[in-house]
Amino acid sequence: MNLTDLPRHAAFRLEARAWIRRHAPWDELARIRRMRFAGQPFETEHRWLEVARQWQAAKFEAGWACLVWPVAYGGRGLSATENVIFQEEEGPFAELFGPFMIGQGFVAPTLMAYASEAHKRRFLPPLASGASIWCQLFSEPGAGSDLAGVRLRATPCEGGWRLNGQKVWTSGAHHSSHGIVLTRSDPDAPKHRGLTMFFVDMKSPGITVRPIRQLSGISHFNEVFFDDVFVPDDQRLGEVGGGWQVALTTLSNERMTLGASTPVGFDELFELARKPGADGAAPIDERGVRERIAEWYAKVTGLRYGVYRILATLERGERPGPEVAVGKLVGARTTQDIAAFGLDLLGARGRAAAGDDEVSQFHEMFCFGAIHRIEGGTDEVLRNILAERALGLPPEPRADKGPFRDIPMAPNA
Amino acid sequence: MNLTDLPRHAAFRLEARAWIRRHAPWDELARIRRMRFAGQPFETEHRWLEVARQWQAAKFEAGWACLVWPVAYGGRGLSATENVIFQEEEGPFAELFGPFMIGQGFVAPTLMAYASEAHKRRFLPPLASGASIWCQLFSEPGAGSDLAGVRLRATPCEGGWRLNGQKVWTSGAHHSSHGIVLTRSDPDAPKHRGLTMFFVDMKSPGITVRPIRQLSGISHFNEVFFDDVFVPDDQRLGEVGGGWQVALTTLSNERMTLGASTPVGFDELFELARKPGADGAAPIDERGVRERIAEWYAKVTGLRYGVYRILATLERGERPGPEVAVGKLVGARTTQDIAAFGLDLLGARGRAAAGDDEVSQFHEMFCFGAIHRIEGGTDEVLRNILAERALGLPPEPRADKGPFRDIPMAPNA
Amino acid sequence: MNLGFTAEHESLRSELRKLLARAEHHLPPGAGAAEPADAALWQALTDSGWLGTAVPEAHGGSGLDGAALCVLAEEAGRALAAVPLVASACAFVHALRAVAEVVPAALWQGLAAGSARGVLLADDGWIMTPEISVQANGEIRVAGRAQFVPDGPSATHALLLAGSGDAAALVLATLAPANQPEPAAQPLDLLHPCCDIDLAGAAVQLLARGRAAQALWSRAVDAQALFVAFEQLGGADAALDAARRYSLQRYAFGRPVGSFQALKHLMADMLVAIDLARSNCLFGLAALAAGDDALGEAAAVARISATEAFRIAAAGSTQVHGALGVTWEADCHLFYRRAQALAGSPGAQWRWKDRLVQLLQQRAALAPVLTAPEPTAING
Amino acid sequence: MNLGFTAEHESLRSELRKLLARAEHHLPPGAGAAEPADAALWQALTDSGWLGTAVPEAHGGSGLDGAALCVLAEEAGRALAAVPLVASACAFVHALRAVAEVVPAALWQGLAAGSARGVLLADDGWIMTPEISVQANGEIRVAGRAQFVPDGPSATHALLLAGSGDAAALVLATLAPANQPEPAAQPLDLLHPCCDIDLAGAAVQLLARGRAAQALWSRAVDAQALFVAFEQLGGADAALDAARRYSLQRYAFGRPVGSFQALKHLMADMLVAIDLARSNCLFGLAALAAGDDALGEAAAVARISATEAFRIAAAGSTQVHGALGVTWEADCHLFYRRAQALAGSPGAQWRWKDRLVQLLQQRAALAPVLTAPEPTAING
Repeated sequence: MNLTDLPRHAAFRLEARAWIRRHAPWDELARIRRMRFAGQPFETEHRWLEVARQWQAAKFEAGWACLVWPVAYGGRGLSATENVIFQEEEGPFAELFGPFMIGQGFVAPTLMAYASEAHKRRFLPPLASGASIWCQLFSEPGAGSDLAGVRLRATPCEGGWRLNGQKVWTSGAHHSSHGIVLTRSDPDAPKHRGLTMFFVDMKSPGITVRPIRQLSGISHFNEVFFDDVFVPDDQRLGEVGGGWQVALTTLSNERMTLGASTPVGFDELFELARKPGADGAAPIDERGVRERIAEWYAKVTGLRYGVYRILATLERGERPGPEVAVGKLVGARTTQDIAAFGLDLLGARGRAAAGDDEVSQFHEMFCFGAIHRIEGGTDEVLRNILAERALGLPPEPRADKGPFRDIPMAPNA
Repeated sequence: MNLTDLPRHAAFRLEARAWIRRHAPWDELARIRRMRFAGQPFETEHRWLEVARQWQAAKFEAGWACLVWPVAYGGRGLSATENVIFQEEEGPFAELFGPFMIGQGFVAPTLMAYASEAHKRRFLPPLASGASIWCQLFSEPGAGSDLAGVRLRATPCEGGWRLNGQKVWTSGAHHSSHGIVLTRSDPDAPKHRGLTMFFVDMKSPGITVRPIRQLSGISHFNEVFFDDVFVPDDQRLGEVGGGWQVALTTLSNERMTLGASTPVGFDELFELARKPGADGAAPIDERGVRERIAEWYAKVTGLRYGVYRILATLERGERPGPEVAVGKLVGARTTQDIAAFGLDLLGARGRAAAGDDEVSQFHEMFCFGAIHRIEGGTDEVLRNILAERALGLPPEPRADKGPFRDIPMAPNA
Repeated sequence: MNLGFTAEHESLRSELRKLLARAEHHLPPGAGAAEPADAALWQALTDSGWLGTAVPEAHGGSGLDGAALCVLAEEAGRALAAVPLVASACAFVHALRAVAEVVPAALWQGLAAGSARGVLLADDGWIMTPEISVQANGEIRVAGRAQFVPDGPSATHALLLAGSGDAAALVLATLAPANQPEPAAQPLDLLHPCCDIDLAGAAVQLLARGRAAQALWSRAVDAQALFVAFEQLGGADAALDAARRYSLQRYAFGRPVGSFQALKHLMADMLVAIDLARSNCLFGLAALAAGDDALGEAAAVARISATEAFRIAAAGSTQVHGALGVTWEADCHLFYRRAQALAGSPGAQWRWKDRLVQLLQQRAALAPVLTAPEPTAING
Repeated sequence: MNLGFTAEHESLRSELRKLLARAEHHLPPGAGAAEPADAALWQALTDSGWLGTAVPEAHGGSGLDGAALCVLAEEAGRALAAVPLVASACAFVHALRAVAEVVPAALWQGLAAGSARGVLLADDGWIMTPEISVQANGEIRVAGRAQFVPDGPSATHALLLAGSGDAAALVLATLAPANQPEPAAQPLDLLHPCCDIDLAGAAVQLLARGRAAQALWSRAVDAQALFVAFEQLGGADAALDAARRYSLQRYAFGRPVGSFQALKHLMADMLVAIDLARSNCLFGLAALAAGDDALGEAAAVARISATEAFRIAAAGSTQVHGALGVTWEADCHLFYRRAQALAGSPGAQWRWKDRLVQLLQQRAALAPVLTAPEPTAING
């Protein structure tokens, strides 16, 4: 099944496979599998972080962490292809990437592009080893899909800036050492031109983190309040007023990572459908069920080979197009559909998870599908991106031109 | 299955059933059935019109035509409920309503609301008897979904108006004696306030009708060219500049009639699915096929009882809401889906219609579904209507305010 | 057209809606508890007489008809009521009404007073075929275990069909705590907790036998499906309404998000699905009221389209609410979970679809082919 | 990553695209005619050597690989070419390549010169099981009738598998006019006319026998499916492109209709379906090039997703074009009809889906369960 590997990649794959097979945390395999759809099978979140950190540290020590990063920052200077091959070979253990995804996947490329050399040498290696976790303080109560509408105020002061306001939906803020934060530094400038990006120490005085319970019952997200938080000016990323460009760097990495790395539940459904029921017949024996399974499998392969196409583009030294948004758009909806279908197949058994791992998995998948259609760009935002950037269709008429403070907002906001 | 008939309606139904059973054109039944999806099974269009006219005349003579119209104009002053009951009892013969639908269904209510008493007494009875056919000259090459964008110019002159411009997608123009025509009487007024409605004799000098071949290969639509056509001012319907209000009357009748009267192909599919194949098994024996059939049947009944709900509303003396748009929106898409599914079931046999009535029917249904999603309000227009009028959601930002002549149009238009 | 609720039913509805609007469904539900999760609401429903809606007047109820129960079910769905209103006050009471004369007065009174709560144990693949036996002393016993019964934890009584053909028996079982051994943790529908019900040792009463029992049971199951369809319809409507209100209030890009066509059309599609389901449900109501054979088909189409509508509306409403929609605090997930749970209960969707097509096939086999009248008829 | 076309193939593509852009597919097609409907195009393709793309160089062809044929198929689909390019120059020639040494030189030359045109008669439920018999004089005969064979009317040769197991035979039939008795009127795909092919009396040549014949045939059928998937992909892409261009040009409510979110998102969904299909098709190409066993699975997913993509794109493009889209003059209906016709040919969709799941089940039965390495492995 590695038809598409070039010879050098095939050799890399074998090497990675052998190393993973010897060093992966096999004792925790059952629990790790259960994490696929944001399940929390470990006794505590702390224990989960510990297992993830150990695996990340082991990879870092042996030179398998952050393969695409420059050697100077803790990586190996390889291409995205090797990175994907390593993830494929990791199999279920790739789930342990969870706590590091934002820091390594989205924040680090932003730091590499905009931070000072000193900061890069100081902060990137611990990010690569898993010693530190970073978060991304972007969304606000009034700025989600319309991210450029953030209001968290950055006011210049002696030696730096004072930050006041609120962020929300911040994944992992409660166990992050640092975060990058998008602020409004000039409310009189037009919306996209009054933004500035910083990175902050999450232990700075004035920062309060409050978890948000998600529909699945688990808290991955947080509200983060900024009360006169001081940030030195050397923690600014990019120009004053240039925050939107910096944010775009982060977002494009976010969409690609989310799309490429997310399971859709096909394997779980396939396994469920092959189990014989009380009457000895398995659901997969029905033609209707077979057809659905075949259709979803064709989506799974389409998504997988789509990632390969993006890698081929990168190998040619080109930038992948907006089509990278396809992965998450299709993946999230497919997860939701598969979960509902699986729950239908489970019948009465699906009505309560009650200690039944198989059922729990479909409950989690059902919740995860709904969340995934929203986080990191809603279905609607992704379709807009595809329509405007891939197809060149005109934008909607805009109601948010002119100075930011004059843009219409909710009457009660 | 007439659970919902009130006693007086049940009596009417029996009376209608007996009359139809005795007088319907049974000799033509096979051909009439084949007309369901705009098939043309008669030797000539003329012959089809003849059969339709004879049935309409018979109904008119016996007092079964245009049941809801006042007696003075050729009707019987009954309610919409009786009208629907009669149509239900007509069964396949209701297909013969085709050539009269626009005249009786959309134009006549407009004439009743806006024409002079003399005109009503002169034009409505022949419309009811099928002696005359009317068309609706609304759409233009640059004004379809955006109907208020019509440009056909009406210029005042001695005793009336001169009409210049072009209409398109005019159903039945080639066999119509008259039509109502929406014109631009003032290009300096805002878009919706510069329109005026008239009715015209289709034999007026300067009118040219040219048929448009549809994707099914048949021509129901026409282009109609107006070259300095004179219309007396007493053929104006409504105020000068008040044409948009008049058009709305026509359109709301159009949507209700189209939604309520259109088959979706369920019966044809059900029959096909029950036929055993070469191996003795019928498609309907497969659970997947059964599920699709059940889902479509639930749509068919939902549409049917939806019409009953509209009738119940009318009986209470209330106006039905924008939900009447549901019928056509769902019906058209369902027809298209059923047709594709039927063609899939037909397999190789479906690849050519070649004298096979069953196959032809699915080919016609497949074409009709695509056409029906466009005509009389596209899916998108209907969803907008539901969103704005039924749910009260805000309109799109408008780019067509101000004087009509200043509204942006296609660079090459 | 005899389709739709009467003005009397609509005024019942608005009264009930006011009461339910105060429901405290946000409270963490007591999964597996022997009392309805929202105990205060259950008390309020008792006090205002809603639990006795269809209980005969002679026994302290209001003796109202099936249409009133449909109103109850729809409003319970709309309010996400965490009480067994549809299972007990609608489906169970309605089923007992058909054998009213043999139902003990104490049970009627208990149902009206909220102290008794019933469930129907329909065989939808999750009940071991119940066995019935008569002891030497003439006492009747049933055995069998129904799994994951929604609203089972708070049930005091169960109705079921045991045996088949001439040996079929419609049986009323009085449940003791031992019959509900294990509450099921982490229910999908957080407000309809479920548990297994083991019938062994339950005191039982025989209500009807043979073909009559089967016919009664079949109507009871169809009526239950219709009530649940109304519950789904109410839920779908509430989910759409919440989406609509949120989309008017929430601004992005300088305008309410409800002015973007993508969300407008998403909500229009929700409306369309609800409209179709409502039409089918109202026809089901007409069939229920008429005591007509059409109830089988009507209940099936109502269930199928209401399931579809609730799924579309609940998932769509979550989507319109954006990040807020996927939080525990918002109601969206309660609708989203319940839409999935109700899709499979009572009866898997594929079973309803299969049964509907069976009914259509039977009817088609009987229907005369449409032909010209015989000459005699023409003269007649 | 070895996925995608090379620069050489892309330059082939742009050359071919220029030629095909002049195709006259608007002409009423000669359904059932013995010549390709667009005779001028067929001639042009012959003259520029495209028909010989995969014909061995020794016989006047270019001897190119499967990837070049995928380019041909995709561009034929994009251009709505009314010629049997995919059936003959791609699928038929590719199948013959596997048994090149026994193919008569005259046939190779005829194929390159456009005078010979072949079809694969795959058993997808529309061919009576073909029978093979050896006459007393050693002559081989086949019997059987394939129904509604796309591009059958202009075919001069047919390839088929007769018999099964050890008795299976891969057979090349030379068709005479008597073998194509009845052209089928009113084809769904106006540009791929079809007809029955009755094999009785056709001169036949045996190309391979037994298991080898079956293996050759299976690969030929999978390759054909992949070529058709590329044809569908090209069609889908062209339909989306037409919609995109029209939506930029057409104004309503004072702005291009392509600026309305409903149409933007409709087109985005078309793009998404096409993107998934393209990824699967490109993987299929890799499997074809590698001569790998993965071709079976790869061809199935390519067919399934390309069918879906073409259906969505063709219906969506018609919708975006509004009233213009449902006229005979616009190309929309040619795409719309072809999308439906190609969905069922070669092979009904459910058969491809069934086969794919079979392959997945076989693989799952063989796959080792993932476990920790044995202690020896850890020391190794």
